[in-house]
Amino acid sequence: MPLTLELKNLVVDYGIVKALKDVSMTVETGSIVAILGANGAGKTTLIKSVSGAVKVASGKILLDGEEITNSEPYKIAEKNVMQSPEGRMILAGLTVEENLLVGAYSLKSLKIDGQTISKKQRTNDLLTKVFNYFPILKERRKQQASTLSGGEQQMLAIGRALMGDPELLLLDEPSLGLAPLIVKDIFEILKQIKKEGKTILIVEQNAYQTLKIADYAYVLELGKVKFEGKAKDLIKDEQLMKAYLGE
Amino acid sequence: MYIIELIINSILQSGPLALATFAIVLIFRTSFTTNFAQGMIGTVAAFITTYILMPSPDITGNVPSPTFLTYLIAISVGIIVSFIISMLVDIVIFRNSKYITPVGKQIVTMGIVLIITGLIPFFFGISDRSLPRIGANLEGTFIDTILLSGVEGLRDIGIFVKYHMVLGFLISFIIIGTLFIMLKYTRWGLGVRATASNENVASMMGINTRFITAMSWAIAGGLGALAAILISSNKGTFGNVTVYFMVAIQVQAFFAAILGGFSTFHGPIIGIILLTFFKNLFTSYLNPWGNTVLYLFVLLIVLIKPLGLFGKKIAKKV
Amino acid sequence: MKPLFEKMKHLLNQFLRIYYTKKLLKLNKKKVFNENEMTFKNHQLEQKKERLISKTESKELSEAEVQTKRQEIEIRIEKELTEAKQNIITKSADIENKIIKMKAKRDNLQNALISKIENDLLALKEKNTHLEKVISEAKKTNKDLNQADELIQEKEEELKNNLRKINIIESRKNTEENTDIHLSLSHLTMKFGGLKAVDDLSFDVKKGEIFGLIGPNGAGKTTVFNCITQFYKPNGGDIYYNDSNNETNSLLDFKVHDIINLGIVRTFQNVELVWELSVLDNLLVGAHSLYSAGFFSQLLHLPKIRYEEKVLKTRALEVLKKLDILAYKDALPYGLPYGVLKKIEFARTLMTKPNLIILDEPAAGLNDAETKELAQLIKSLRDEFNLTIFLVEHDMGLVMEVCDTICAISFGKKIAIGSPSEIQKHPKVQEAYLGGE
Amino acid sequence: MEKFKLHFKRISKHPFFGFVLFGLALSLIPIFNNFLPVSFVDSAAKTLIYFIVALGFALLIGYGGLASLGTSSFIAIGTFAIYTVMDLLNMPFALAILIGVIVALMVGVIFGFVSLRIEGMYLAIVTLGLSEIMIELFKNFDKFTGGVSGTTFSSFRLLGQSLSTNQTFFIIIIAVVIAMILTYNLINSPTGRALLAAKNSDSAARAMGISVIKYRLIAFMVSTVYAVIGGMFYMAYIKFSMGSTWGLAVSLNILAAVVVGGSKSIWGVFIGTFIIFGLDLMVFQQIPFLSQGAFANFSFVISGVLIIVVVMYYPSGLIGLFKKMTFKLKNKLAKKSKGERKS
Repeated sequence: MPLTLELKNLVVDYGIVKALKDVSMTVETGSIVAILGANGAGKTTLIKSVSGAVKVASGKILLDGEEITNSEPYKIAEKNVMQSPEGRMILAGLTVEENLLVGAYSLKSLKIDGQTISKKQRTNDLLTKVFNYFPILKERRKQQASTLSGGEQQMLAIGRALMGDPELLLLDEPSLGLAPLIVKDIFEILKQIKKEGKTILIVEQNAYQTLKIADYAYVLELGKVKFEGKAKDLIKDEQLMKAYLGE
Repeated sequence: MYIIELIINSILQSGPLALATFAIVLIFRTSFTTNFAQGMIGTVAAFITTYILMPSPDITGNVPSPTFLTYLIAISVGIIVSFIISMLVDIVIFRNSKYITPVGKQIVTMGIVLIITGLIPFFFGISDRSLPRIGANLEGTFIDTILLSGVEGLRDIGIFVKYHMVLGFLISFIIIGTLFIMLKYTRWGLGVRATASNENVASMMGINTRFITAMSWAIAGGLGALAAILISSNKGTFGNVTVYFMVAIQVQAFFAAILGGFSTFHGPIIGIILLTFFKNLFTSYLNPWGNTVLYLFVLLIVLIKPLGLFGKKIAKKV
Repeated sequence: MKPLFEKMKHLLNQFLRIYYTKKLLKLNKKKVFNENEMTFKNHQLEQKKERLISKTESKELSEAEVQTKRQEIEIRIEKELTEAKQNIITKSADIENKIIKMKAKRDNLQNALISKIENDLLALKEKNTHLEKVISEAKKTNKDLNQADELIQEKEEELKNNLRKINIIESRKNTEENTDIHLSLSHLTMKFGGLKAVDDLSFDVKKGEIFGLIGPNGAGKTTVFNCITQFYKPNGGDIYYNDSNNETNSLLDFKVHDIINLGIVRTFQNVELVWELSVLDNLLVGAHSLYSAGFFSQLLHLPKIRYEEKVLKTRALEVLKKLDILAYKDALPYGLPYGVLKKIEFARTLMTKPNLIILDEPAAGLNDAETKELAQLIKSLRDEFNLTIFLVEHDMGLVMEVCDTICAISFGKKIAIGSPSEIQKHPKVQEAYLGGE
Repeated sequence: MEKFKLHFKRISKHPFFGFVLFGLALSLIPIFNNFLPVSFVDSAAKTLIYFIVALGFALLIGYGGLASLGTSSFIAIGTFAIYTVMDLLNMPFALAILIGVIVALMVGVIFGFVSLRIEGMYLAIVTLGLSEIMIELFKNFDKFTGGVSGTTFSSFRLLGQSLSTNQTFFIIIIAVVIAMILTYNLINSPTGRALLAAKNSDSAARAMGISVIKYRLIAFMVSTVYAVIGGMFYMAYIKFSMGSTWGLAVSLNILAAVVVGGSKSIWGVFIGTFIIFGLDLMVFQQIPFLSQGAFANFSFVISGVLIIVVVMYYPSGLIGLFKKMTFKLKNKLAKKSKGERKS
């Protein structure tokens, strides 16, 4: 079942810096929501607080009305929320295939129409799916993940998140360090994932391309929501351009 | 011939030591610290085992052979107690201290060494205790026949090995083999390796890293216990279980881990085999400088290869 | 046998050359210390004068007597000051002499190195003409054969590599000749496993300018930064630097902790201060390389270390005052406002009177007002201390405002370099940032 | 008189004033001891000797952020060095110090350099190995160490004079005061700051021109020299040393003393040494029930528990806790007096 995510008055404190100051937002089921903003705006902190990797000082995070604020990251992952973290963070000592299997760690067997699909079956299906999306990973499946190039590592990180069969996919800068052509491919894949009825929360620097596939977007500045609105409207906004390139 | 005998005996001898080494690496990889209490927790297990086997120490030095079943029970109880103690260290101490550094963790394990040192005489008395050799009561069983024929076969070609050493090696070999297979092919193993590589990402991917870490401590405790029991029973002399008998073993295990490199699981195991071989070689020719030369030799290697013989450098961003 | 001997000799020369260079840098540091000493003496005697005058004023004397006493004191102080100055000047002259001697020693080796480089250059060039010939011949004769294609590719690859080597050597010469260049990156390459974080990057930073390095996240900016400060040893290319004596050094010859002796200091993205020490002591950590008192002097608290502490404390107070954070001098940094922490880190870099300051995202975590203040501060410090500033930054507002030259990179490669307005209009930069069509 | 008062006030503010006063107070122990039924001088002397060792160790762990398990080996080197030089070779004390320090520095450099080059955490492992080697060597070089049965020291001579127990005690007090002063100098010098900087952030320290390994090695060397000198005074006072007593437990107790008291404060280290060694020697060891049999190592348990509790909850040691408490108390009193004035 697809998930709705709600953030209410989120505050995150990093000791000396306040990374998020009273942020509220809603991510509707089956939509792509983009979070834009310059560096240091708190985008990554926001996504990390949803996945439980960062502890929230005050405020609430609700997943389908159920509070998940400050839950353990693995418990959030078990609720079908998967993340592709910033900077790829591939597991260096493991092979490509093992990295993907780590993504499938919390999968459980599934009952559909009285038929049980075993965990193994699901893992294999998802593996085929991910290899379909990213054929290069299939070629390199036995290779050490650290020997991959930057773009391949990014694909691995996204593929790994997809291996958890997420209903809510959290993507932190998926286009980071990727050649434009590959970025295009990745955004195509995101569209497909959305078609399957899944929800995506995406943090990006690559504003235009993101807004083109997103339904709704928030722009953060110094830990606060500066604008929000439909992606279609924002794409024409000149202020956005300024935010990125300075006066 | 002599050198072959030395090699074979060194490999046999390094079996139980490999258990201790593996335990150290397991904890280093999942908790990024070195557990100095490993040996002491193992010592507790050895004491418990002797206590179950012989409630009162035999002063004459005649160690009565227990039955196979009592031996098995005694060992199991010892291992389980160590398993629990070690797990509690992680759950009770490390999980409840927020800003603990790797050196802080080291210091805590040193504190545990002190506590156990103080408590052992309280529970087990002040005199040294003894563990009989394992396998002394296997006579007539299937394993016994195979082992005996093996040992005798080697003797026939002029290589002398000891029966109980072979048994100790086999037990260690089976356990380490199982652990390697588990690490490579089971869900738990994947969890451990993912946690060892990057704990944050592992937990994001749905791995309960706290459970993995606690289990690693527990398993390390159990391995240390088995190592202590096997090593003391291999000695076979009266009073082979003393408060500090595992310290030297632990030093060997640590140096093996440094020699092989902490970044892999197999490196330290090869390290302990090499170390045992050279230790036997040096101590028979260079006494009393044997150990000194050996450890200086390891340091020299580490000076040239700081990450150990099999260590891999993982470039990280500042 | 002979080439091996040559190689050994070259290595030995290399080692000695670096050793002497490091000694030279240490002597330079002493010069910096002497400058501080001067300020300290002034400051100390000023205080003494005031003390003496207030003492005479407290005594009940007539106006005229006070006046004469005052003059006496002034003359005395003046005398002491000239004495101190003379003292310091002799010391500086002494250092200057040592520098000249050390330089003579080093230059012999330097010349050997340069002649070797020249030889290498010639050999490379010769090889290239040869390669070109081979390639063109292969192209002519074996047009259709696959094998020849491979050969050509292989040779062309070699040619490219050689050209790069030639470029690197020539950029060294270029840096030597153009003393207005402060820092020159030449074909810098850095790989992490399969990941090319910096890919064949070259640019020059001129003396006295504020140079900005920009690029989207993951473009390799921080890696460039870490290569300059030697936290990473690059896989290829070289980095040249003209120090305050206009001597060209390859930064790759130095270790991380030697870099500050060349006059290069950096800041950190997440403010890395020593939280257990007061602000003033943190500044003294920044001045660590200026101390010359040995271990026993410190252990026994001998006059030498006491004097050095006094001199550098005066310097620290001066810097704190300049940055308007003198009020925090005895506070522990933990818990101070973020803007103040950034300033403390800035102040720490100024302790050694550096020539080049490298700032790693100075505006990260600052609000608009603080960022504006920072921009002013960077400019004024550049003018006042005659600095070159190299900064890596995400806040485009700040970059556009303060920088004279900006280099934009993406995937570790240079995509544009120029003035702020040029960069702003550059289509490739817009694409990299906004991901336009 | 007024002038004298002012002068005294200035002197009393000097950091060394406390140390000297402390030394004077300690020298009263032998005098008061005449009125007591049991002698505390021996216990006090031992505690003070361990205090010297602990001061060196505090620099290593509090400022360098490094742990070592070789402390007891270096104490042992000290005891045997003084025995060899003064008893066997009949040479003066100064030479014993020189030789002991040189031996310690040589051993320390080899083991310290290699382990610190890899990572700070390795120091504990490598020094544990060192202590194992040393115990074996002490056993085998019975000419200098007395082998398994240990060796006795005939008499401690200074400037050709043989000193009595009480005289030796005063010498130890002087050594303690000097050690405190030197430690104070060092932790307030560029070296102390460089160590803290490296402990806080390795990369920031290196960017400031601090050679991290150099300073860590210095900290380790200082701790070894303090241990060796402590060992010499141990031999001078106790007059007996046996290789096998200098094992892991002693090193761990020194560590406990420093960690428990507060590794960044000289007074903290003293409090720690007093709790771990002083109380045990002066109180527990005097009670037969606690000093024999199953309870003989009873104090180890206390040390161990204290280490864990302090690491978990009071990272700055008991001295930090005291400071916090007095601070709170002062605040409370201040508030109270304010309140009174208001009413």
